Amino acid sequence: MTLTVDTLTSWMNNFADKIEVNKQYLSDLDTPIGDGDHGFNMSRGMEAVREKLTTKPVDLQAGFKNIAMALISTVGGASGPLYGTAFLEMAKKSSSTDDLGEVLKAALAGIQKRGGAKPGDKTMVDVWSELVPEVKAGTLSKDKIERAVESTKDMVAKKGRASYLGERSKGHVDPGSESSGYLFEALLETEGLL
Amino acid sequence: MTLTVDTLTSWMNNFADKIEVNKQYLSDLDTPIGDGDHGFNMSRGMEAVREKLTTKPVDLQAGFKNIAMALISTVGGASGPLYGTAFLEMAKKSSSTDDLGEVLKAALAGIQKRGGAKPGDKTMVDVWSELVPEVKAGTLSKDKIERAVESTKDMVAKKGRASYLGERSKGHVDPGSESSGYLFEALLETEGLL
Amino acid sequence: MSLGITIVSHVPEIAEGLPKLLKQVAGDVSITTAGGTNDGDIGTSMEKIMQAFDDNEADNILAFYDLGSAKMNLEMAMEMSNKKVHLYDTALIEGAYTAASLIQAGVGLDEIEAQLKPLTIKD
Amino acid sequence: MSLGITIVSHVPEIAEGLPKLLKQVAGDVSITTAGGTNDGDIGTSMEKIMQAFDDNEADNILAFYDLGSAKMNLEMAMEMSNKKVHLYDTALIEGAYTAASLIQAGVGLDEIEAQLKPLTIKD
Ligand SMILES: Nc1ncnc2c1ncn2[C@@H]1O[C@H](COP(=O)(O)OP(=O)(O)O)[C@@H](O)[C@H]1O
Ligand SMILES: Nc1ncnc2c1ncn2[C@@H]1O[C@H](COP(=O)(O)OP(=O)(O)O)[C@@H](O)[C@H]1O
Ligand SMILES: [Mg+2]
Ligand SMILES: [Mg+2]
Ligand SMILES: [Mg+2]
Ligand SMILES: [Mg+2]
Repeated sequence: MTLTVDTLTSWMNNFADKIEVNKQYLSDLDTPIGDGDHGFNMSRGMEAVREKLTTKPVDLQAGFKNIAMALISTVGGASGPLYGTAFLEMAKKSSSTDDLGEVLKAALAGIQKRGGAKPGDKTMVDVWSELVPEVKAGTLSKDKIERAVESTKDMVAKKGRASYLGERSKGHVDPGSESSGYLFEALLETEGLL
Repeated sequence: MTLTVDTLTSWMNNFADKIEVNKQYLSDLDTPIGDGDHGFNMSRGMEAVREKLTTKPVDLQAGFKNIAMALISTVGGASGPLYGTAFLEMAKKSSSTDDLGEVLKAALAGIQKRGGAKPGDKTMVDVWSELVPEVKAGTLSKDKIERAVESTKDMVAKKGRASYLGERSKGHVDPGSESSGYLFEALLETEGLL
Repeated sequence: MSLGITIVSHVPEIAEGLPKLLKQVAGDVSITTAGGTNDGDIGTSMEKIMQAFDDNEADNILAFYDLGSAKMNLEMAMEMSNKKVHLYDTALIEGAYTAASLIQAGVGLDEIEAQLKPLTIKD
Repeated sequence: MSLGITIVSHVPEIAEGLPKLLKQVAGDVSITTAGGTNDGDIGTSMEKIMQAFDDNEADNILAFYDLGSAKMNLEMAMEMSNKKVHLYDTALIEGAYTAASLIQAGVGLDEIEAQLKPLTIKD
């Protein structure tokens, strides 16, 4: 369970692959309850991250910060400042610890500070708040990730574009929760990270 | 006291002259409590009216209607639909009476319907509501017109752009009240109309 | 009953730009606009508004405006038009965005109006 | 203390057009804008917002935005900027117009904020 520049880079490249493969699906999820661009936004962002990481960062903090800046500059939608803030907070936290659970906890706090969403608001916060404790406890699993993402389906959106639809936002998985699910899957799959 | 196509035309040409001479002054009044265009708006409108009336209207109703349409198409600002509605209502009323007081009463009702302003809101309604009864009573005078216009100076605007300034709208004469004052002055000066 | 949107702004650029925001979430909703005076200056035009009503493919139009004098021209146009037009005193951008999202989702007029109510800020 | 305005919109045209409405009543107020993403698409850009703060001649900036994700980029930019920025959850056009009118008339920040309060419609 060691967070290093190398494991971080593998994690991000795996995440970028998943985004690339699923970008149409993510945008399709965003169509009935949003503006249909989440996959394209994330793909643009993660390609920039991948490109950035071809130059090896000097340390973990620099790595997280470069990822954050790449996302902030290129994503365009709400997920840009949200993921961007998550990685900025991870950068800050990684100066004092390499405990992944602690670092992810800081990321979640950053997402909540940035977007003001609480668990149950049908946003990526639902996935993060469910899964960060699992990482800390060493109990993260593919099944738990899937359930966390699926749980957003029956929620009524209180934040983001989907919130304009009120009750009509029910019955659709939240796209940002799905992409966050990929981030946790990629983490689970990254050799030597957990 | 007869309202005819000829007296209407003289009245309007006199009004257009006054607007032309005072257009800079009217726009200056509109500068501290508005967007500084009232004189230019009214001048554009009254030039279109003057032009329209070079072709003699078939009857009084057609005359009023032509004036209304010229103002609606060319003024651009709030005063366009307001004066436009006033003249449209005068057109309607003139089919059943040639009593100027009755016709002006219908105009005032139209302005109030269109803009929703009440007396005291620091709009042209203050001048119209003060002076229409004077016309009806045959007691209109230059002095009364001046006082009606001046009365808007200490009012706090409740309608129109000046209302955004709240208390700060005090201390300035309302530009639409000033232009309405010219309309009543022109009426007073029109030979054979009162 | 089909629902469409008409935007009335004093500024031609706002009237042209706002539909781009709405179309992102409401690709199938008919959105027409009237921006600026007949000369293209800052202001509104009853004729342009009538044209925007006519050009709208819907039989029921939800209309939104920026400043009070736009409302006056809107109401004149409504009196002269045969279309059924519903006028809202909401924030222009935010009200139109809300309405567009809901129309696209197939929500009915009553429910849309309930959602627009908290966005009402003019009179 | 000088007061200026920064407009943040998802749509470049709205960001370009709105100042024309404000300048009519606030010719002396510094108004800067950030519209669209870095690529000029629909969205917002933290970099463009930082630039709009920098370009503003005032030392206190009143900032207005259209949709929630613009607010997130605004808040990030505020954290990274040295300028004193006040962010309002009001209707974009109507709030900015009100603020512009009042700044031009020499009204102070407290009084402006009191007048903006009833126009608050987001969170
Ligand atoms: N206020 C918020 N707090 C947390 N997450 C949010 C918030 N607003 C939006 N999101 C997340 O962002 C996702 C949408 O991202 P994206 O489509 O890229 O942005 P946009 O909505 O600007 O097009 C949503 O599915 C949701 O998970
Ligand atoms: N709601 C209203 N009811 C009555 N009169 C109004 C209203 N709004 C504005 N006015 C009048 O219109 C005048 C401003 O006209 P003008 O400057 O031509 O229009 P704009 O404000 O659109 O630039 C004001 O001085 C006032 O007399
Ligand atoms: Mg989206
Ligand atoms: Mg988007
Ligand atoms: Mg004016
Ligand atoms: Mg004007």
